[in-house]
Amino acid sequence: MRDYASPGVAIVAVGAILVAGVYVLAVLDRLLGMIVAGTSIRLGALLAEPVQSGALLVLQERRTTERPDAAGWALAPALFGGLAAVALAMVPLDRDIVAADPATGFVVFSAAIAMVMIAIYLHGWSPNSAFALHGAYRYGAQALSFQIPFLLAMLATALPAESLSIVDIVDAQKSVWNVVREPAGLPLYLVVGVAVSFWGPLNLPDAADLAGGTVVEDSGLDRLLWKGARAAMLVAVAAMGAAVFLGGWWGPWLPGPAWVVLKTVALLVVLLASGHLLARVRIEQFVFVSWVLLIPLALLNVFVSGALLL
Amino acid sequence: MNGLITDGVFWLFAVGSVVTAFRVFRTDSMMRAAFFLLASFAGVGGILALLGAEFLGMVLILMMAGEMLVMAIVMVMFMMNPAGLNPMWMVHQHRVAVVAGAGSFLALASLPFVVDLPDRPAPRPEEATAELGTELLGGSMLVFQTAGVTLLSAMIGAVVIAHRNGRFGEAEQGSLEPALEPPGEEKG
Amino acid sequence: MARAGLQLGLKQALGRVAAGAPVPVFAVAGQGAREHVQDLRLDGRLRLVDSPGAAMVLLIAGGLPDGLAEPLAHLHDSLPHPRATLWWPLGAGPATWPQQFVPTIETRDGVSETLQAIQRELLRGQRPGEPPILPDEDPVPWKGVGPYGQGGTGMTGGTPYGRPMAELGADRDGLRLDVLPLRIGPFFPRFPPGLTLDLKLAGDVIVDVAPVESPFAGAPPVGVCRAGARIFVDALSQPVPVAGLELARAREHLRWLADALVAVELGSLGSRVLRLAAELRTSDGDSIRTLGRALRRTQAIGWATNGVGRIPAAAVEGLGAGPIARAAGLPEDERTHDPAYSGLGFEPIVQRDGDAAARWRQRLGEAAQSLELAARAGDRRTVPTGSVESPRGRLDGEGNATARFLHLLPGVLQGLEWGDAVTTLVSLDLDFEEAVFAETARAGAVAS
Amino acid sequence: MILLGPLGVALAVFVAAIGAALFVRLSGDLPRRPVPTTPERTPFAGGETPAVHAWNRYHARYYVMALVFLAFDMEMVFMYPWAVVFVREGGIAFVEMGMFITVLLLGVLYAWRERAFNWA
Repeated sequence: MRDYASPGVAIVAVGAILVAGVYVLAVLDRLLGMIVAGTSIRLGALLAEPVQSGALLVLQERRTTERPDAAGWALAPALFGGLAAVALAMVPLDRDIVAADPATGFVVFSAAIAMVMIAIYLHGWSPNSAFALHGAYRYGAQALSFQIPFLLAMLATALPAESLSIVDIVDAQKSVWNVVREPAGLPLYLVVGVAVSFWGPLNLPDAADLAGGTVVEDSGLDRLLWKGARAAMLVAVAAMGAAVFLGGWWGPWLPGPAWVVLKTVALLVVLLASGHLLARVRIEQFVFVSWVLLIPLALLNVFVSGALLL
Repeated sequence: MNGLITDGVFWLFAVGSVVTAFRVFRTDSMMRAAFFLLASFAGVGGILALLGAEFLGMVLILMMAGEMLVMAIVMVMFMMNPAGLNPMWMVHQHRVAVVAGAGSFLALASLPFVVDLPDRPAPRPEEATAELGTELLGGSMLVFQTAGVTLLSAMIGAVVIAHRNGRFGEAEQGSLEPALEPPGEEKG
Repeated sequence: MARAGLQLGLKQALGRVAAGAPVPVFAVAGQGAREHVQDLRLDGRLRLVDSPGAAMVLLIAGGLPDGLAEPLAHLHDSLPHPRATLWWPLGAGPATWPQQFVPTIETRDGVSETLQAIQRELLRGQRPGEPPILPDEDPVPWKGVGPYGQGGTGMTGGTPYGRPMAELGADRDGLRLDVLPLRIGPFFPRFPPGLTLDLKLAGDVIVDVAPVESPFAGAPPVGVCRAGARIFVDALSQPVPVAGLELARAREHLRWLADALVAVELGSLGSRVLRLAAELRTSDGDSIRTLGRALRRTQAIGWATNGVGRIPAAAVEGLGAGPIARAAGLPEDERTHDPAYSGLGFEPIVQRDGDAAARWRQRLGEAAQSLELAARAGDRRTVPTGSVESPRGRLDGEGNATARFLHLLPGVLQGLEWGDAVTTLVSLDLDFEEAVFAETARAGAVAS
Repeated sequence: MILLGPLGVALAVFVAAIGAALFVRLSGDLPRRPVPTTPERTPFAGGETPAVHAWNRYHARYYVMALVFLAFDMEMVFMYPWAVVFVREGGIAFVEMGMFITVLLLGVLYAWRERAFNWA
């Protein structure tokens, strides 16, 4: 039987890490924005802002539209958050510190990523509002395009481990990290990671040209939960990237969990920076590039890393 | 205690699957129908995982998420009143459907009673995946390559049937419209 | 009882924390307010949001012509509770204020401080949230009609829940699917203030579009002319310093760029550009060239705009469409006729492609060129000839480039995906305000 | 829970997160507030009101790509077990997968040439 924590401990731990991760992400994102904008940075305000804005959203009332799909609207952010939590639960902090390490952890993570598209489509569909609906369909196109490169980019990391368990995959990176073994793996994973939580250049469903897209009708807690779930997903993607590509807990001097946190934050900075340094991609272009460039590249990556192993 | 929880989770998945599957036909909204079906499949995936087929269960959920999204998109695209703003009846040929459904349920449900099931413990999940891999890869190439060619024909078929503006121009150009009385009129 | 007390206590505690948050503001820019509203982006004490759902305060800046009262009321009612409205007159008279909004708050000292005070009072319960303005009436009576009282009959008939459903329409793809009629504006954040479009969308592609006559155009001015456009309107009737005119042009182009960057999700870079625009000097040519390189690296001039919204030169020839025409390769520029520019070595910059990327490059190039001209101009003054090259093209008493270009808009936008359509619209830099004041200037000149 | 193992824990985390989110959302609705008026419930369109419901037979311009995806997605079912036994099986697995993928890439190539990845 594989490693896992007791359910109560797992729920509390994942919840705490999730909230902390979302907070760190909010601060980092704002900090990067300020650096790019060239504004002077006041540390106190920077650290307090996410909490203050969150409290403000709690106090605002929820909005509704003329004839929404109320159940779908309620479920979408919760589902998104639940998927982010499951994805995060798969990431080991150390060889024996992990919320859950199923033998098919890899597939569980992928399934969570796949279900995200349902959550976002549902969220865009539910308010019965034109901009939200366009956002939902854009994410449909985006998700169906990045799904396969994403699975393939991750799959290559399972080859050396001969296992679909995340702990085994990290364990197999003791001597060489996967980022070295698979030259195209991490860049592909990062591109797709940005797409999964639709950040920055791939923020197509909640884009500025749709005045917020799927989130356009949300206010108050709806907005807070949605933004929170989206940030949590990005944290989960970064953490998983750190585990399967950057060797997870492996590293000199520091204890394992510290390395995981460091690597996750490093990946987060890269993912967030893309949001401030790259213009939004056009959806048609993204679909085309995904199929014609990213999928063949991902397949090639699987083969090269496979050939290197033999 | 453990057995009780496992049983509880099983019944949760089982009843949930049946209820959501039933809801597929009793909702007015195409989007809800598609996602109820997804929920039903997710329940089946959960049961598979409970039975020790972890990989199959998870892969089922992974696949169905994409599949049901495509289904929702296509259903909303082509069905009248896709959001069910006006009430409607999702079932056609009601009586035939009831008979066929009840019949296939009974046939499938009788299987455990007529088949001689093996009486050995299931392999551990990680071994199950590896066994599946060996089964697919080992011995004969036929399994894999048949699957490959089947999927290729599915892809080409989908493009040929669904796509209109290919590299040789519009699909209707020079083609014959099916007419009530032959010969058809040339279009385009 | 205890639960209610706990709730109240929690609410108060949260209110104290939330009071310090940047105020989420949905800003409506009327006449004379565009730059002021834009500059609010640089203020860390508030946050401009794209939809009323995200806002706490509705900020109405500048003068608003008649005919906008109802859209404004709809916006107001779309804000979640607790909400407030703030009027920032910026020189507009009280007569322009829509009467439904009384009682309202006018700015006292700084607008940011006022906004913060409003937020604090709202969150602490010291100020009641504003009730809805519009009466609680359904647009179409529907309750109790149809088999379930939902207002509809059959599969797609009637007005279920108060609205009909979209109907089938032809499409370039040959499929007969629904065409969604949609009217967007006049306060859609990516559109220039006052632009309303009647759209027909098949999926996310525009099959038909018609601009609705803007309440901003054709009506007499209700506020003061905004600072950035002032000098160009003045140049119609009186000599103005070339250096000042060119500096204003560069500034206008940069201000346009700041908005355009927000539309491609580069808001933080947009803030940097905005700050550069506010403090622009004739020696800043290098900053603009650096900016151009940054825009290419960020792919704002690149994958976001390349090949989008191509407008051929033939379509805009003789229209005086300014940067739009020059981006398509037409060297049309009123400044070539102005004797004040003759000794400055002025030569219009042109691009070839005529797409959105070309228009971005064009405006950047013109901004840099304007700074050079301003540096060389000394104390030269323009000669009023009845027409001026504004940052948007030829400006004369009849109107501006936007007014003349508007009828081409359907041809440009048809067949574009929504995102591409917005990119195209943003790259056109439409402006309804300029023409209003140009007409007034002409009327004033005739009267005197 | 012990019998359910790590997947059971994942399920517990999933259910707990969804439950927490729904609970927070519901508790935000207390105390009950007056029902919003019709104008308060207008979907956003820049100040204008919509003429029809936004829900419509939406022309997803990428429907051909979606169909190609369905086929390509199935390939992943075969890839996972393959990845696990790859090192064990060695060269034969490499060759088999090579052929499999080449066949599938032919499909992508065909769809690309037929412009199936462009907006219909």
